[in-house]
Amino acid sequence: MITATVETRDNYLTHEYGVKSWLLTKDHKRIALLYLASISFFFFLGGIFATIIRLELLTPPGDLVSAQTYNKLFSLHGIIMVFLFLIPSIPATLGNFFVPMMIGAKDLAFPKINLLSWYIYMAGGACVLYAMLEGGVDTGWTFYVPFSTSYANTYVILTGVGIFIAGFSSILTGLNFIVTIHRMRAPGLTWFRLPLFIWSMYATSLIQVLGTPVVAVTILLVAVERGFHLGIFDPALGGDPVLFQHLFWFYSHPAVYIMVLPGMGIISEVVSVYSRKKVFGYRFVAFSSVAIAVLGFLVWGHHMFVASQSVYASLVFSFLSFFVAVPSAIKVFNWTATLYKGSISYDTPMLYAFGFIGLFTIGGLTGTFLATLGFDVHVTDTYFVVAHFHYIMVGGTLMAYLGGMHYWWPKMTGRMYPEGWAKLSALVVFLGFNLTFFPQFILGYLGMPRRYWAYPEEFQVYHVLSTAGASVLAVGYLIPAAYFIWSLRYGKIAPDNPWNAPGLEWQTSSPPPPENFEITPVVTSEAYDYSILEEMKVG
Amino acid sequence: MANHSLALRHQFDDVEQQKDASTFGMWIFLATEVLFFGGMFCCYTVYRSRYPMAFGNASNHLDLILGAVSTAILIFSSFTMACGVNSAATGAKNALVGFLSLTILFAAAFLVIEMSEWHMLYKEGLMPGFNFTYKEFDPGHVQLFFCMYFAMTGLHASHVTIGIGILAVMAIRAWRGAFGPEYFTPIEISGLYWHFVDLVWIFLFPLYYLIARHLQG
Amino acid sequence: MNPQFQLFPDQASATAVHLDHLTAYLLIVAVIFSTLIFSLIFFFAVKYRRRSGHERVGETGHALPLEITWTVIPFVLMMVMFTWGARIFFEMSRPPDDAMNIYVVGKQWMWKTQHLEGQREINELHIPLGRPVRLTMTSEDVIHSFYVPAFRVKFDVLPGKYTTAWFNPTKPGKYHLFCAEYCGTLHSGMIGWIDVMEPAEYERWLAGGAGGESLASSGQKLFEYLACANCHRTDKPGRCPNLTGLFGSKVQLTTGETVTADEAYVRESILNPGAKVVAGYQNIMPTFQGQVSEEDLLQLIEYVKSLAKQPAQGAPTLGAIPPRLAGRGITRPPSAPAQNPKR
Amino acid sequence: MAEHIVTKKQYSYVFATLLLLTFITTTVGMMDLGRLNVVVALVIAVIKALLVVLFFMHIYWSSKLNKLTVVAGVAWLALLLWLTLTDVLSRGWLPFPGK
Repeated sequence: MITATVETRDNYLTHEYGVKSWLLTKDHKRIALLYLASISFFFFLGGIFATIIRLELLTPPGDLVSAQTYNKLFSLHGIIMVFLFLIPSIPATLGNFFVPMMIGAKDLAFPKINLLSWYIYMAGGACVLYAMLEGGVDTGWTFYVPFSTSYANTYVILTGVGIFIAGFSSILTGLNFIVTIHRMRAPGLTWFRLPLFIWSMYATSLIQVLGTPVVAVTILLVAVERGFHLGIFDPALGGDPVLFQHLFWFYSHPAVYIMVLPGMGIISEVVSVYSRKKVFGYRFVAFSSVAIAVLGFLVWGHHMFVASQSVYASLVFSFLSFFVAVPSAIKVFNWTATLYKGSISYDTPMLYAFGFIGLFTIGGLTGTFLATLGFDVHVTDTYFVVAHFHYIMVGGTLMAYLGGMHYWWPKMTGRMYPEGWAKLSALVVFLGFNLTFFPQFILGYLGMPRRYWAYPEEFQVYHVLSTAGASVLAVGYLIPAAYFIWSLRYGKIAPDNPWNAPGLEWQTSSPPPPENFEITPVVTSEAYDYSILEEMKVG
Repeated sequence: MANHSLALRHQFDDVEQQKDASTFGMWIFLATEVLFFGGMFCCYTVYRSRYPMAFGNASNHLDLILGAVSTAILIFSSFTMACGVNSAATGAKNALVGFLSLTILFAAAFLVIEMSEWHMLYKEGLMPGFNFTYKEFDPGHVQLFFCMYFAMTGLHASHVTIGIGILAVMAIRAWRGAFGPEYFTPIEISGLYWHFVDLVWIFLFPLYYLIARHLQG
Repeated sequence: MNPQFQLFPDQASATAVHLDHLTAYLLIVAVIFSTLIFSLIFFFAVKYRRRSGHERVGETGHALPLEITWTVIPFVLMMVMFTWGARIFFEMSRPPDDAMNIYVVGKQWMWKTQHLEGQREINELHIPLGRPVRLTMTSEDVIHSFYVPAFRVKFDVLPGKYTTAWFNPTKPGKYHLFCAEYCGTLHSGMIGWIDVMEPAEYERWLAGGAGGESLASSGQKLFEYLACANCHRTDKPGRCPNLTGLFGSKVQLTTGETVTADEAYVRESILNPGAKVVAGYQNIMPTFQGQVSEEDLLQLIEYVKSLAKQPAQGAPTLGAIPPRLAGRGITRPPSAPAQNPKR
Repeated sequence: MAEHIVTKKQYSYVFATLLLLTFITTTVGMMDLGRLNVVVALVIAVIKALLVVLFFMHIYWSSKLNKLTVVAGVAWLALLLWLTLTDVLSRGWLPFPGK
């Protein structure tokens, strides 16, 4: 093993200094950190909006903020969290950093485009921020017409342009990953030797590349319709608002998988490493990612069962929706089976993985509820849906993201995070999350519609629970933010392979050198082969 | 990059890998573009299937001959572009510059014709949002036809304009001798983009000018 | 009626009972699966916890039978969900033939309901117990959604078209009516009540309210006021089709197509007369877009409907509802040309 | 993989065919063939598109991966159209009036 200390080795952080060296960098690792800083900003911004929303909902009447302000808050919460946090979250940070490293490449295929995509993202984010400062937007993140085109009096076009621009950042990231995974793999690294994180990133990229343009053009049409008073979707002039919903959900349903598939990839890595076992049913898990990406495009109409879609179409979409549940179920079962006879340690990433599997199971099962035609009629557009997608996106994606951050933090920064605090925060996040969102399932079944600023009194009990949970959850997110920053300076120096993991990213120094590997690695075994590590130690 | 003919960027192992990656990347981008236009094609299809008569009446306000001529011009430009790629591959520098310039010329001619048609429609009161005075048959859905017409041809025209920019840069680089038989990937990729622009028009032409003409109410 | 704490919503329609059975099935499946997963994870995590750093791990398998099992069993259970859910959805989508009609117009931010007898309510709807109610709904501006949790009924209310929903109330009481599709600033204020009354009480309410004349006769007044009768003559062939017996029948168009004369067709023919011209007639009718409001349209439609029934019944009545007390309302003049609701 | 160089002569055959097809489709567009108008126009457009993609864009000589990318783009567009039309065209397929 290499014995030199971190300080003496050239790494990507110390290779160059100065603002310019960051803003003009073409190094995927540095770009990943640029993304990390920007999405963290948007996450906390969206989080502040969520906090105000929860405080408003503590009491039935609308007493904290005005109705208009409340509508802007939930719209911006949705827009920022979906388009500026969740969609870029794992792909643009951890994916950007580790896709090349895990396949033994020096960089992504198109480093300049990678940097460009960050600038595009920032431009999109700036548009949304500017619209927010000017007065915000109150259409909800779904921009349903004709409200968004003809009735809203807020900054719809500017926000739409922001999302349109940010969409291209997402497309370029996906494009870069697909080419990189196809063309840049290390010698010997065949498709079925790839880590499952790579498979999931590949599937995610497919959706980004093939889905995003449709929502981009849809939002463009909304902006044009609003700007020039056309009637593309507005029925008052001859258009059809349901067509907008089709186009919107063609992307925005698969977008859910853009958010959760990378999380699934992280969980596959983490579950394997901390039980020191190969992922059970590797091929099933790998193919299930691709299956989710493809099938995910066939089910969007389950958002429209009561939107005056034809009964026949609803029937087809409901039927197809159950097919996408199958690969998700396969993943959950295979992760569970991986634990069997493993050597399980309870490091923080593993705690997050346990949390993910549990919460994703609940989120997934309630997802099949929502695909069930009759049931959906009652709960669609209620808090049941709110709870369901927060279980997937916060309980799923965000838990995985935090798990992945802890797992790879030593590699990214060369420092360890404080294990005790990390375990505590994992627990706080898990408890806070459930307290926040579980009551919302009941609220939804009771009939509490979503996007309500004020509500009848009988719903208050659950809202109080939810707000209490949200405050716990907020603490749970602030703790890691604090200790991650703390660890940059005071954390223990991380060894190259603190978890004894077999992935290629762990076979180089922490933090990695600018070109990732001093010599291009040659792969001779399948992923998650722990016997190799044993031999290396002995030898 | 000191040596243009062997401009190998650090992340690649060899020129072949770099070239493959670039072409593949362009194809993925074009797949994205298909879906980008696809959203609008979807709108068109839905409305055309619902309001065939309105679309028929509206379609007769477009100038079929102008449409056919601009189609032919774009095909011309596609042809000269293809010849440009061939010249690049065979190292014929002057021919490459010539073909690229011709392509740009045809592209500009296409835009001129298109803009004159737009202007005509504007004067006839058939431009929703600016001047729409049509009152005859089913105005709401005729309006829809022209909304989609301007949206789709507009998006296409913006692609043509971007294409002219790209080709101009390529022509200048070619003139300075940046390309040769070993290295002309940028030309090839720009060619793919340009053919795609032609491809979109190959569908826009029949959809707007041809398939509804016979329907009149 | 308004308990401070509920675990389960009121169950006040036949569909609600059916849906709650499905919910029970879904919950059982969910509980079994999540319990299975959670207990396995917990059990494995404890049993196979790491005891030393150099532990040998057990065989890594890849067992095809296992994979097939946990693919097939959930799939079968989900197909049950699908079929069951589809059956209830069919039930929700098909109003019984004897349902009483109520018209609903949503606008920012209120619900306007109209009974055939002429009663008009805002954010309220009185209905008799035990009679299926069919709602024909439209919106004056943006998309709303008519949602009564106690009936488990919800359907979007769209501008420019008619959607329908129905329910059969089985318990008297007052139930919340919500707007479930975000519709702007006071979306959360678009709340109303459905008042399910004993039939006799409902009759009293119908008789006592300031309802006015029936919807169909308001429609007839409007029909005359707008001079529709000049062309759509009933006494002799006019320049436009005779509307007697039209509603519900098949209409041959100039294009050769055949359409059913339903609410949507009548609506379109008033607002956009040129779109579907009846065979044998010229496209000469002017549009009434901007001159009639959504409520006016519903009255006109109801009048056209009543013409369809006229030969048989002689008056626009509906099923078992007794004749209304005549002349208790004020004649409503046709509304002024509706203003364009757009900014 | 050696680069396949397509000659200008080959290109000009494709070019001539494209022009011919444009002429045919325009001529047919001026006639009234009923439903056949749509069929003819779209079939010709697809043929023209195939010519451009296969020869001008070299897909005929390209790797499987590039071919797959083209197919994916078209397939996803087909998905979008197919499932949207499933809603638009299916009113009345099941016995629910107006739904």
